Amino acid sequence: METLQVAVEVEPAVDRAFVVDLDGFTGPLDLLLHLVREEQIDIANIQVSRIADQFLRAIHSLGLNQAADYLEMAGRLIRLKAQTLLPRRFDDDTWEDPRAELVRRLLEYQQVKEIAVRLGRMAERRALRYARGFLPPPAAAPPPLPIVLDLADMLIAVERVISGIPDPVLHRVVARPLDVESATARIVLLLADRDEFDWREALGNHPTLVDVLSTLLAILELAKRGSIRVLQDIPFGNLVIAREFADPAVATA
Amino acid sequence: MSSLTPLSQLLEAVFFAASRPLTVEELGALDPDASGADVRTAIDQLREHYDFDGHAVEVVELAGGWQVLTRASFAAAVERSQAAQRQPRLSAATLESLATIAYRQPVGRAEIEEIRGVNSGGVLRTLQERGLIEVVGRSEGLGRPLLYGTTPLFLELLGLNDLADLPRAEELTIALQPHQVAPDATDDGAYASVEEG
Amino acid sequence: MSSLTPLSQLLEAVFFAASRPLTVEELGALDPDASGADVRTAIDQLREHYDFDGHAVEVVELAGGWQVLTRASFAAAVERSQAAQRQPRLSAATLESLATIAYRQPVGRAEIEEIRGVNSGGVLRTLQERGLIEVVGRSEGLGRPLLYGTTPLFLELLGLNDLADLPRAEELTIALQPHQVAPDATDDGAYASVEEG
Repeated sequence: METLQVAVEVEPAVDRAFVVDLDGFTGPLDLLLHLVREEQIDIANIQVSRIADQFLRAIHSLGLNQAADYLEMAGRLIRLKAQTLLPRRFDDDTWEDPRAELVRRLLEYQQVKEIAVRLGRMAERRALRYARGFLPPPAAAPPPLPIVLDLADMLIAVERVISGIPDPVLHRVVARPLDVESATARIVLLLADRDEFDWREALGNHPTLVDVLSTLLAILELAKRGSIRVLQDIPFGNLVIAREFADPAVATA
Repeated sequence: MSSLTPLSQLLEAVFFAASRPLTVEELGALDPDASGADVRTAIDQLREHYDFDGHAVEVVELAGGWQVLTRASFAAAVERSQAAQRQPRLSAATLESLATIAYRQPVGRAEIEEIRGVNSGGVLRTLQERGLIEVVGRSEGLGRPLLYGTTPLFLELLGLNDLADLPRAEELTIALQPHQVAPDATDDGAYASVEEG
Repeated sequence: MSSLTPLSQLLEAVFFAASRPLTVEELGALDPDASGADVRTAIDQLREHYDFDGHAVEVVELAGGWQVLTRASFAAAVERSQAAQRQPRLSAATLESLATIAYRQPVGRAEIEEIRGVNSGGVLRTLQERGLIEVVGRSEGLGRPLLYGTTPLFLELLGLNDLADLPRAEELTIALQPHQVAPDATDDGAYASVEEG
């Protein structure tokens, strides 16, 4: 099927633009087809990870504008690669080989390409026949243009317009439940009492996941401001919060 | 009348496709073996053929060249067909823009396009040329865009006395409200409803 | 071959004054006494006359109407004369988008991009400007995206009479149903039925 041959040459980024042999090249699926072919991989044994890596390497050489068109395909390939790499359970009946989607898309695209080639030939054949070139100037229009306009037609148009108006998109904005302010206040209160303490003391009684996150953020913020030091003896060990003395003289006192 | 000669066939194809009269030199270039005299003979053959078989077209010498034109006796038919091709009815796109302007006036092009979802420049020009809408002012907004409204001719064509005689929005199947907003008021107050254009 | 009938003469005049296909209705409007059948008979007469006398033009059924065009065998002569402009070739990207729209219409931009794997905004705008596709509605889906379909000019450009004349799926090397269902999940990696191009 020579009509589907895609001549794509991904050249090194000599010229920051994506340099491909533009004959017939139109998009990422072309590139993908080309990579599949170049690898001489039987379509039944597509190694998604290899294809994905090559695809990414190819789009690395693109300018930002061209690369943008390819990002969706790159994302899709990376997802496929991740899916093929993930272990799966033997009894997982719902698992579908992620390559199936790729194969489907490539086949669908090959079909579109074949149709496009045929349409192109039809247009070529049609272009061999010429329509009348000289057209007489249009007769002068009768002065009052008889416009036909009736209310029923216009109301139908109104209905069409209305039905075309998209519903307003409403976003539900959820109030951020993290309460970093209170957590900060708790830490400052503890620091007023002691020079250092176990971070869990800042969590309060019966901490929720949100409390833990709020406290962590508060600790990070205070550390950033230079108000505290965070100490950890061993990896994954407990965190100790210590007061940071702004003035070294005070610290040694 | 016999069939056309090869050279008169060539001339016929080129006369048909050309948009202007062609000179004998231009026509001679079609066939390197044909002399100017050959071309003239072929033109005569084509002309005689058209005359003899009663074709509606003729070969005419014009502006230093030759051209195939419809005969003058068919001018009325050609004009009639052109008139028939001229759409007296407004297209769906035109009607939709007109409807939008009628109900929202004064309204700018941007708002019309936002509602209809398509570029409206050409349609607005057509409506203006036909005297159905006119510029009624300028918006205070950015760039001070033109605002459009309907004309008395619009009312006249619809047989209406006044814009207030247009069917009201409530009578239409779907209420036409400017910038309809539908936040769910029963929702928990903790959630802010943000409207997106 | 005898002379042309009055109605075929009328048709010839109008065909020579138009550069697009004319429908039987448009042609029938030329003579109030002519029925649709009369028009069809006259078209056939004109066509036979052109064939019989070896004219360089022919009557062609196209995009739901009839048009007189030069025969393909005279393409080289017309090009050599430089009297007419050849249609510019369509790019591969344009043809692919057109193919997708022609077979899937009405179809939204997202679906076209999904199939081609590339941003299609620019191509769609160009196709719309050239009058090959048009907005035919809006989808019910999220954001109510515009749906596109092909125009009669698309058929004209390809020399087709009707969308049904497009190559059918069975004729393609790869037979694929639109919106194909997922392959059997239990049959891992066995894509043996897949035909490679």
